[in-house]
Amino acid sequence: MAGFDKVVNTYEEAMAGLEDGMTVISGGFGICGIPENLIKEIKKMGTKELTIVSNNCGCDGLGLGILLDDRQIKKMVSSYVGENKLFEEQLLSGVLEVELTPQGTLAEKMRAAGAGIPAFYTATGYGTDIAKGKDVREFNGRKYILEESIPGDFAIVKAWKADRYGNAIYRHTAQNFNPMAATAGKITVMEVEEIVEPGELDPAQIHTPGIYVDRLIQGTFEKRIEIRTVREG
Amino acid sequence: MAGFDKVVNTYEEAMAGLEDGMTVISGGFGICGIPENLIKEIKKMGTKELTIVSNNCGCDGLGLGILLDDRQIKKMVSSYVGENKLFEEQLLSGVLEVELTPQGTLAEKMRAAGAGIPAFYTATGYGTDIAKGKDVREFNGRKYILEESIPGDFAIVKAWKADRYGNAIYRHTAQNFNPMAATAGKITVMEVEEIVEPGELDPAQIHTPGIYVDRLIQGTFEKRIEIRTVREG
Amino acid sequence: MALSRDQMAIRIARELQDGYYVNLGIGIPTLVANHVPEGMEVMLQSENGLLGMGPYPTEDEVDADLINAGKQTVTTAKGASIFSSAESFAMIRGGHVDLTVLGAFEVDAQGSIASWMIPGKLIKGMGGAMDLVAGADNIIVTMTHADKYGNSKLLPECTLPLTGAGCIKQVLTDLAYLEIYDGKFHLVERAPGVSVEEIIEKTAGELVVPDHVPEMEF
Amino acid sequence: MALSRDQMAIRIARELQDGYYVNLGIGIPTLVANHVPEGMEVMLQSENGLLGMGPYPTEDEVDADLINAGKQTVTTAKGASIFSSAESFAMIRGGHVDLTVLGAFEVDAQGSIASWMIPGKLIKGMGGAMDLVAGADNIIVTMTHADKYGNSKLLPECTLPLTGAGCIKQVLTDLAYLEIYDGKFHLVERAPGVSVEEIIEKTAGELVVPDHVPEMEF
Repeated sequence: MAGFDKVVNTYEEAMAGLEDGMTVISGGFGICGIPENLIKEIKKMGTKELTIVSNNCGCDGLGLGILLDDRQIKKMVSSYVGENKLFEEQLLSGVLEVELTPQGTLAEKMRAAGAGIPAFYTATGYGTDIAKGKDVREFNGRKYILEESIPGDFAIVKAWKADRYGNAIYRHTAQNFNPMAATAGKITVMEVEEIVEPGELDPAQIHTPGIYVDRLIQGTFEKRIEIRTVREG
Repeated sequence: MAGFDKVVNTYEEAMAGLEDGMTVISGGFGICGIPENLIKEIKKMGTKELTIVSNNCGCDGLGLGILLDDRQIKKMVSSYVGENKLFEEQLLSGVLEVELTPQGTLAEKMRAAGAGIPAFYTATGYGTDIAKGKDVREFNGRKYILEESIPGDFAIVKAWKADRYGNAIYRHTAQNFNPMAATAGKITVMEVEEIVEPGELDPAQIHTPGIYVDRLIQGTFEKRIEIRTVREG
Repeated sequence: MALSRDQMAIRIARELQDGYYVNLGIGIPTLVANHVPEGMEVMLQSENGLLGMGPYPTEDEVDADLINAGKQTVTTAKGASIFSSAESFAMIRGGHVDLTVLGAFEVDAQGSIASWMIPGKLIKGMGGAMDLVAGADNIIVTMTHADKYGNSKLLPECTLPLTGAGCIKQVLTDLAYLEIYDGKFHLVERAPGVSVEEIIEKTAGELVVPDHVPEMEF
Repeated sequence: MALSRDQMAIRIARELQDGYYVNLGIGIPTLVANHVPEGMEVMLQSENGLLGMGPYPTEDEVDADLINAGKQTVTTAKGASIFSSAESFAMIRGGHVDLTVLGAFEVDAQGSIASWMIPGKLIKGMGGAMDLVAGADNIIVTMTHADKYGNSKLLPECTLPLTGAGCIKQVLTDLAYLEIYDGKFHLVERAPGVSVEEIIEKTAGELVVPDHVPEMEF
């Protein structure tokens, strides 16, 4: 690697340095736009005691759900985790800890981590269990709670195309949490469907500027569909 | 206007409802990407006692600077105001009030206003005059100050192209403060170089979704250059 | 007679206005999209990052990268925009969505809502519901008036963990359309053939009943 | 002899590393871009929303919509990206820029910097300077060691309104390269032919001088 070329050639290189007990921020919504192969690599590495920050925990046999088999996850920070039997078992048996976080607050916590904002006020969750132990403050007659950012040791994201410098674009709603996750890792690893040369993407149309990306790898993706709904053609 | 068609045909319609004493958030950096014609309309309307939130105050004869002639501005919230003689005079004579705000904090205050975040912590300005009277709080051993969002009665922005629904894209660095300003107005007025039909812009490449835009008008722009620097061809 | 699910959706659709940006929750709220009045345009916001949700795709159009907040495959409508989750919730939290329709387990006379968790059962998470109820000014909650045992879901105070406190002003049940203010439920309309007495009986929270309660017409 | 402006830029350029994202302030910092070592790539961040700033345009290329933070017309380099001011300062505040180089009026032994305001003269504003010094970990301040009257600009405590408190660790003046830690200036290098005595004399803040102070080579 020289200059701004972020490309690595193996998934081993992509996830090198991930250690037991680290916090990993992941992009994806449900199993849409998830870094499938980076997650598989974490499974292969067998890293344990991970805190995973991701809107969901995948589903059986795909996405973050596969890290449950060998009990690699100590704690999930998510807004919705209801798609996984093993998850339920580990939660009820106390093997797994879950910090439920409203979806918009979760997205903003990731953004804040990347943007050097340690905390922000939001009305979301005020007066609910989520607010327990959190600072409450009134602005213009309304009450808000203080939410802190969530920085990660690693961030793992999935984009559609990126140039070798890591300037990336996402495809359709596979964007979701990926742009914020990309900013929130000490080391951000991005996998994409296609790597192009710098200059091929329009500078004004980049979703994630390469400055946030440390390692870039091209992969192939299963892209399973969670709920296939169709209408008559 | 029916459905999502935001197009108005005159600048009178575009700025209708602006009243003395209101707060106006404006896009633009220097005189790049400023809503030239919306500002001219405010001058024509003669609205007074305005609070203007904008990174700069234009320059002599262009941009927000033209609102100084008839003392239409009561207060400027800006990060840099050093391009205007009349500005200096009015500031020194006490006609004009200025709230200097660090550039990144200003951008984030606009974004926060649009995003329902009443306040956020930032390290920017801690230990300086900017921090006076503001809450200080420590996170992970570092001190931060609490900055509040700035919502506007009106937001005036300039984009390159927008469809009739107000979905807009910006050209080069004329983007600057415009996307955040667009989210921060009770009424957001956007002027553009070209209005296209819905469906012509790629949904994944929209900079400002139409939900933020209340009125849209097509105009022609002087686009003066503040500092023309060139190299040998 | 109690409203059918479709009738509930039809009644809610009457609250739509031309040019509304609308977020529809899962279940009955989703059905509202089928009943947008003729000549009216609304745009559907899906909180995973899509404004301008179109119908389900045909078999040929199915794309794993284009889903809605319910994780179903969808399409984009003309004039749609796609963005990040942070931008999507900036829209929601910032109050830019004109109408939010969502289901609930319970609503109380203070306008608090419980919709995401039943202790003892598995906790699945609140998803975007807490953001939606905190961010929107105009929310319609839709649910059955009472549970299958006949217990009222319109309570003096919610018994389940809250999704939001004091944020709900309108409820449509299978029996009635109600507004909430001044710490009370106010009966506005009743389902065709449903008596005011039945509504009173099935409303545990304080209920204000005007002299005349019009029947909904379908 | 005191360094020329270009020599100062050359000395700073030696702190660059291949693949650095760099924000250069107005004045001497801007000149650093002319001295990027052979075979090394750096990418310039301009805080108005451009990462990958290219050279000034030719007459034909001049575009009012493409300027830098100094409001000069510029071009984009290969692999550039353009974004909003909020995104730009997210980058800066979030510590993603590898090196920031900026000018100052004064720096003190606690690492505080004054660079934006001289009371009595007109207040022009801090622009992005407060964000830059708060956001970056790696900052080099560049300025003359003393003002034209010979008064030191490296002080026990800044006298002018601060841009940032306790955030500066490196200063390059026309006389010396210094580090700041433990509440003291530490002399690291001196300009060719400039004596340690002259530097001691012109440094008002506490200065630690090692036994050997190498001369810079050009």
